[in-house]
Amino acid sequence: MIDFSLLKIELLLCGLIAILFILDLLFTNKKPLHIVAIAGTFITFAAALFFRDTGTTFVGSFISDDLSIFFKILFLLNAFLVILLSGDFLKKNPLYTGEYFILLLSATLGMVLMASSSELITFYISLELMSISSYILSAYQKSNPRSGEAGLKYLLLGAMASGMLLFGISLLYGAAGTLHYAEIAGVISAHAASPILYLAVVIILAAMSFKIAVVPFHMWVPDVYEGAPTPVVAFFSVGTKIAGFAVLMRLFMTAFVGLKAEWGILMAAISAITIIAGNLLAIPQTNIKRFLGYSSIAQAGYVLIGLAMATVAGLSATMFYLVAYLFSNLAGFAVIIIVSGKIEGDKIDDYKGLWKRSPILAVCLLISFMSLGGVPPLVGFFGKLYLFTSAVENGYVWLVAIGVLMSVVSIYYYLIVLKRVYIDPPLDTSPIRASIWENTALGICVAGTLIFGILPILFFDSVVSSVQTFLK
Amino acid sequence: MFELTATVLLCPLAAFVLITFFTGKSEKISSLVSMVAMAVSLLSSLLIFALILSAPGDYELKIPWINILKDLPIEMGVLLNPVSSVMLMVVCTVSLFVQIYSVGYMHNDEGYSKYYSFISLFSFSMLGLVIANNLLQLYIFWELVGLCSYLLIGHWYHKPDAANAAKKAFVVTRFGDFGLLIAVIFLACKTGTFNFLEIERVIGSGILSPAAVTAVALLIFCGAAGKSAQFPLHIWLPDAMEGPTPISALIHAATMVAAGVYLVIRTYFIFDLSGTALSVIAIIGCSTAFMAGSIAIVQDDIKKVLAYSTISQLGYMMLALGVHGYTAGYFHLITHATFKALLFLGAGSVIHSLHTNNIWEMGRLFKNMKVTAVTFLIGGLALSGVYPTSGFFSKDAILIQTLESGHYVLFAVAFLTAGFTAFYMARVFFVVFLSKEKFSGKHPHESPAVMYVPLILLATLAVGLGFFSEGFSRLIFFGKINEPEHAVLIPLLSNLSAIGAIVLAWAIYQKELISAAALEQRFAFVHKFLKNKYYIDEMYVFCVKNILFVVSNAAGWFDRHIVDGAVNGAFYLTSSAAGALRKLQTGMVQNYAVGIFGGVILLWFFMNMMK
Amino acid sequence: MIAIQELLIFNSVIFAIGIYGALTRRNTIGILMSIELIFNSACLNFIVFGKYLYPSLLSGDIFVLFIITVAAAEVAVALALLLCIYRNSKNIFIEKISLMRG
Amino acid sequence: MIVHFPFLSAILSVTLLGALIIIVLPENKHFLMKVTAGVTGFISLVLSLALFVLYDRSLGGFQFVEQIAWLPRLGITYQVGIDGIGLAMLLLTGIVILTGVLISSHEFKAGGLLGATGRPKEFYALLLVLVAGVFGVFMSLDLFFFFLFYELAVLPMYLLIGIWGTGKKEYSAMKLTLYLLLGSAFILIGILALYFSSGLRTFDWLVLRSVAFPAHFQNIVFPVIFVGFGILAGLWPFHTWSPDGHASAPSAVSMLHAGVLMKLGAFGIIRVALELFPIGAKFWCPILVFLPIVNIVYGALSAMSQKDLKYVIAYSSVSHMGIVLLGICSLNALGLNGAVFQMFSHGVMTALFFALVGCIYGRTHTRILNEMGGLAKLAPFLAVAFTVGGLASLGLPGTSGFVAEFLVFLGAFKAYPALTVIAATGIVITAIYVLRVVQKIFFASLNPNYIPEADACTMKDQFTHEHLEEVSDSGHKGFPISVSDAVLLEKIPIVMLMGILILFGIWPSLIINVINIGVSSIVQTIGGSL
Repeated sequence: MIDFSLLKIELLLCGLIAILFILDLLFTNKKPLHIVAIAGTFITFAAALFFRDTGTTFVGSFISDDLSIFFKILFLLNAFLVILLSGDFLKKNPLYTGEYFILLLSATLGMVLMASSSELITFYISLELMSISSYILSAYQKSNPRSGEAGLKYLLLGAMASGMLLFGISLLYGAAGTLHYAEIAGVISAHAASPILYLAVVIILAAMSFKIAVVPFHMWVPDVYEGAPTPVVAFFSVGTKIAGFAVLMRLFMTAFVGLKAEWGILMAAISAITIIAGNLLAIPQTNIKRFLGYSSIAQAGYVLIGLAMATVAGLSATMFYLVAYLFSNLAGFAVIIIVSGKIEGDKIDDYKGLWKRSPILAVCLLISFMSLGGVPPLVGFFGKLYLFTSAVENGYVWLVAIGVLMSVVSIYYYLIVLKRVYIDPPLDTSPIRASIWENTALGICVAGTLIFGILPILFFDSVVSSVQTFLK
Repeated sequence: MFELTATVLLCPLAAFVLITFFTGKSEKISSLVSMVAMAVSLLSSLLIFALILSAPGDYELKIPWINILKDLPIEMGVLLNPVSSVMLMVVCTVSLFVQIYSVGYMHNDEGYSKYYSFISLFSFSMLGLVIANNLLQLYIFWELVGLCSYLLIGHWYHKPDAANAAKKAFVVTRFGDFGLLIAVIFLACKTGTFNFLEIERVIGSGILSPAAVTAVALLIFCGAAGKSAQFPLHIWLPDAMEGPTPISALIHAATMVAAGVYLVIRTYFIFDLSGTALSVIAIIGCSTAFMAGSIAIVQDDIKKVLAYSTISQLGYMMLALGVHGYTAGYFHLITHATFKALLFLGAGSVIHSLHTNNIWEMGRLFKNMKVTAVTFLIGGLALSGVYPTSGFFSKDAILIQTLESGHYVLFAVAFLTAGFTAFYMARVFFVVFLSKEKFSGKHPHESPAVMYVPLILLATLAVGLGFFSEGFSRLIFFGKINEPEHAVLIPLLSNLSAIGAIVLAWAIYQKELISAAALEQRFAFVHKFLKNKYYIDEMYVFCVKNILFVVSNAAGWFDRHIVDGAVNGAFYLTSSAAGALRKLQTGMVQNYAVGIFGGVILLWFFMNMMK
Repeated sequence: MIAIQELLIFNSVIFAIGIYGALTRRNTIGILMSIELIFNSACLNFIVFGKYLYPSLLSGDIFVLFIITVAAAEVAVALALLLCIYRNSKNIFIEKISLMRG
Repeated sequence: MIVHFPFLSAILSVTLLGALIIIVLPENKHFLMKVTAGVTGFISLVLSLALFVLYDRSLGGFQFVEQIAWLPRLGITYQVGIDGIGLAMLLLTGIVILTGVLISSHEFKAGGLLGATGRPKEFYALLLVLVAGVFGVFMSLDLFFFFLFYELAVLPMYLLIGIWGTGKKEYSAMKLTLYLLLGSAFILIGILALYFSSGLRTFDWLVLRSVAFPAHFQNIVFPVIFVGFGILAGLWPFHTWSPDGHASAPSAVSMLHAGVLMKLGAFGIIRVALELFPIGAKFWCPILVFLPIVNIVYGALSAMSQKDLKYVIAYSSVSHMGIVLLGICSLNALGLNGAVFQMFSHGVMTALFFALVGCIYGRTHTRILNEMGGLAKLAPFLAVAFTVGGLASLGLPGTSGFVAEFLVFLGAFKAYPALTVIAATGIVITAIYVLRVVQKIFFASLNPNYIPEADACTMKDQFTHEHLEEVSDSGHKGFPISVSDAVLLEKIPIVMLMGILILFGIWPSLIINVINIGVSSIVQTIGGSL
């Protein structure tokens, strides 16, 4: 039987997409679309907060549990915030407004499904739903060669990764004879693992590493971030990454849980390299979006630490950090979206004297960057703290040492940007103002960064308990 | 008795506070406050002395200061005994006379009130030093008198020479203080107390090895040498003459510079245990006396002559202490305080009227300044050790003691130095007061009464004190009373030599029977050597320039370029690593794909490796 | 009947050729074709496994259907993008499409 | 008697509230901002004084403890309390913030040092946030909050130096921030190790203190924490952030930084490293003691070779912090008392110095020593104050510097006699450079670049604000500058600081009695002297 009650959020999203589609066809005035999108996403978001049915359906290929609900809330929040922030961009690129929302929401739908899939076909389809939508979104500004290039690069590399993923899944299928996570786990625990299984695991890990953008699978990130429209970048810098982690968490903690020792060390190695390379590469950047791309690579490296531990503490730390990342990163992007909407530039030098032009934006950027850099009492610090504690607990002191040292480096490059913002004189003193929607989004992000930083207790316990039930 | 001590101590302090914070605007009131305070102190100290005299002994008062450890109490306190009570009197007397004198000397000076406040502070510090019952307190006041010396030498701070001299005085004495500080800490750690009497008791029980005792004694002497301007730390004292002349009389002749000697006297129980330390003191004292005495012969600046003479006499005191002449050394300290203060004040009187320090720009002042000349003469005779002045008694006691202790070489040198002393004093006297006029356009006049009355009083003391020598030796002694031997030969010889030297000086400088220039020509090398003060200053300059500054510049350079270079290097390394990594990001999709597929292969190998 | 190993080796060779092509073709369309080879090697794997090891299971075959569909969609998007780029820069050589780097 | 009023939280909230009020004040109400900052500083000082008075000396230990569960799952509690050592530091912080605010409020006037940059609102807000962090560290009894406040104290420094600094301020600010964050990275690792190996999953300092960690663990973690905090305390060779940082920072920031922030490092070593790892301390201190020795002597030598006034003071801070660290390494009651007292004394002294440097720089527009000279004539008050500070710095009896240095040397001599003798040479070198500086600035003949204020009227028309700016970057350009003595707003804080130096020099027991309560419990933990 198909239990539709578990699919409320997905159905709502589909409905929203359909409504937008119809409205787009019916009306030439695209303005209401934005409102509808905002309202619809918010309703879905609220629904995700409200409906907490758990269970499985579609013959076990769709699962709704605390974990998936948690991630869904994040995806919807992400979509909601990005849609709030898209107004200015759409005003300037009004040609395909309907399509923009539809693609954005279908990518969100892909993410939502990814978090719930417990079977490889479902997972693959939802992954592609998210990916293909993202490709198109990246190339949204058709006339801008950079946007097109970003889309093409994303697509080609994404397709290669997908192909690889498929090859890995096929090997897994050969080795295990099933596509359900739980059954794979059963097979692995029953038999000694064959090399082919190991190969499958490695390939799948690599393919997912592409999605979460960790070294050396990260190289698409800076180019795509630079070329793609800023709201879109904000969207998938958070969404895609969280979706990737959601899948990694479910897949590796259920299907491959028997091989924990092997992939744990692999992930630890990847995270170490990522933290080092990502942080170093961010230093010489001159483009703010590219800069944030590298910074997000480094952040992914940190998140991977928790996953590599494969313990309750590690997974809860990962989830907590993802929340932290969502708020902090989106806060940063919100500022960039607002600023780049006014000054038509992505150079870091364009941010000179932002303090004088808009103190609020400057403070928000400061909070965002300091949180990303792991400075107390902001939420990023707690995220890092939990990650590091879980790593120390498992004996990965070297990893923590690297993480801590490189977070000093990360402060360095964040300060390079903040130096422009606060210390350098402005090139142009005209004040920068944001629309109400943009301010709302920014406010939510900054509030999240601050409140969850000061009172992490607000949701930390629920994270831990959801991980505990998940691991049972 | 301790109430009196409090009066002695607190009056000058109160004066300092009053002048600094309240009466600074009014010069008259300031000087009055200061002098009244000093007079009260003097009276109290006389009373204390009378009380001590009636019942000699150690009277101690302890006040806890810092409580950290039970077994190492840190206290302030008072120790009254004959030694300290005599010193109290000396300090109060000289200080009061100098203050009275300064009313005239510093008249119309810009920093008049400041001068009096510092002099009060100095008196307070010096008195605190004298009555200290423990080493720490002594060290504290020791540093404070150093500070006052610094401030008063630098009274005319706008003169670069004065500012330099002040700095030099402080820094050079600090070198000595360093030794004293180590000694204090060492003793405190080993004996568990700072208190003199207790240290004496503990050390007496033989807790320290002989080597440790010698080390401590030498470290203490190090401090004493700095303050009392013993070779090789004497270089600051001649420069200190940049300060006002009354200050030279008070601090750099009578009291502070004698503090080193006083310190050795206070801690004599340590020195007594170490023959090595005593020999070192004797040798250094003697060589200082000789060296300074010989330099004084060729000085042209009247205050410089007196300064070297002071160094020389302090050397005598140290020599006395080094040859177990405890009483003799201390007595010389006291007599020296009077006649040297007298000489300085006399010199000040001359300088005040002529506005020059150079003796070759003076001459025949006897005619204009009778009182000054006569008192100066008395002081000079006392310094030369001519009977019946006080200098005669104290200096001959030292000579006798040296001979008796069997240090014949030291005796010979000290004897020769006594001759030098007489010669240079006579030289100064003849050139300044008797020889023909060498100034023009100036009208020297006798100083006002506030200046010459102290001269007369001091001159009386300089003559009269000698007759107390026997009583003194019965009051102050170490171990057993050192009955002065009534040797006749040595006093006779020394007096004869002194008179001989005076006659020689008379012949050269008054009658010009022997040409000074010819002598200089004849002994050009010696003259140059003396004129350049044995090249010791040059040696210091060389050391400071080539060692200290080089080292400090090296440290500065090392810090900027090596330590900081490493920091900047790490930064550079990080940025260049980032730059190198950045090159991998070529912008070509296929290179990125190589990353992806290569990554898979790497992961696979890594996984197999870890398995 | 052909042994499963031979078939798997064949598939792997196709996979390898696909990767090689994707890494070396200058023409973007060539790269897309190579990627298609990668996809198809995976499809073949599913079919081979289904046929030889799990004849009773259908999930492998179903997966193949989905892969074909998705691949088609992906290629459609890719070609559209390429067209767009061609319009902008009259070029479909991949090494020329590298405005952004570093 | 324990008064049931949350004094400690009150201090924290007052400073944060002050910052908040300043933020919401309208942009142009400069005077109100200054007043708010001043009042905040004053209240916090009064509260610290109240604590100082109310602290029950007979009871000892931690008093005024407040506790609120924060994140029980992770064992994080908001827990503050104060012992003798913390009390001294609290008092110091109160003094320095008040004086710092007063000094900078004068500098914000038009044409003043900070006047050119302006933005008093942000300045004071950041300053107060920083101070809240400092207060927090001194009173935290939970390592997590300890660390949190520590970071809060360190980070505003970047902006404070970067925006209101002078010279190569961006380089200095960045270097300082990165260095200190590197230090806090070490500390974080140490704290995490502590958290896990205790097996209690708690950050509660009081609980952790009662845990006896295995010796080998202590031996591994102790140096990590020591170096981590040592970086902030200016431990050689991790000190180079300090000269650059201090030289670039505006006076009030230098005052706070050298006066209080560097003490956080030493305080952290005592609180975390020493008290939690007594065995590690016993093992490492005889080895690590070489670094403070280098600090003292090398810092003093470097100070001697400097040409820039602020660098001299900054290197002297390095040297003096060496004395603090030496006292800590001696691990006995005398040394530790001396170390804490030196922290207090050096804090006041260096605050005085930097305040004065600010005053002097504001008048001469140069910090190069050779370009000054003879200023005592024009600014006698500054000369006296600087001399008093210098004398405290060279450890002259009668100033608190002497008591502190003496106690440290006394304690250190018990533990390491030979090394202490080497360290004590520092006092001679200090005398040399301090007097050299005093002489170069104030004594000797007046530099022709400066004229009394009365003579300046005639030159006013040629001497405009542009000249001032031009001059301030690269010394003089031949314009005679009129120099006046300190004004009232400068005099008050300077007199306060001088008075404290002398008061505690004469009556050290006043505060040592309190410090000793804290120290004796540490000495008990360590188990006697070496």
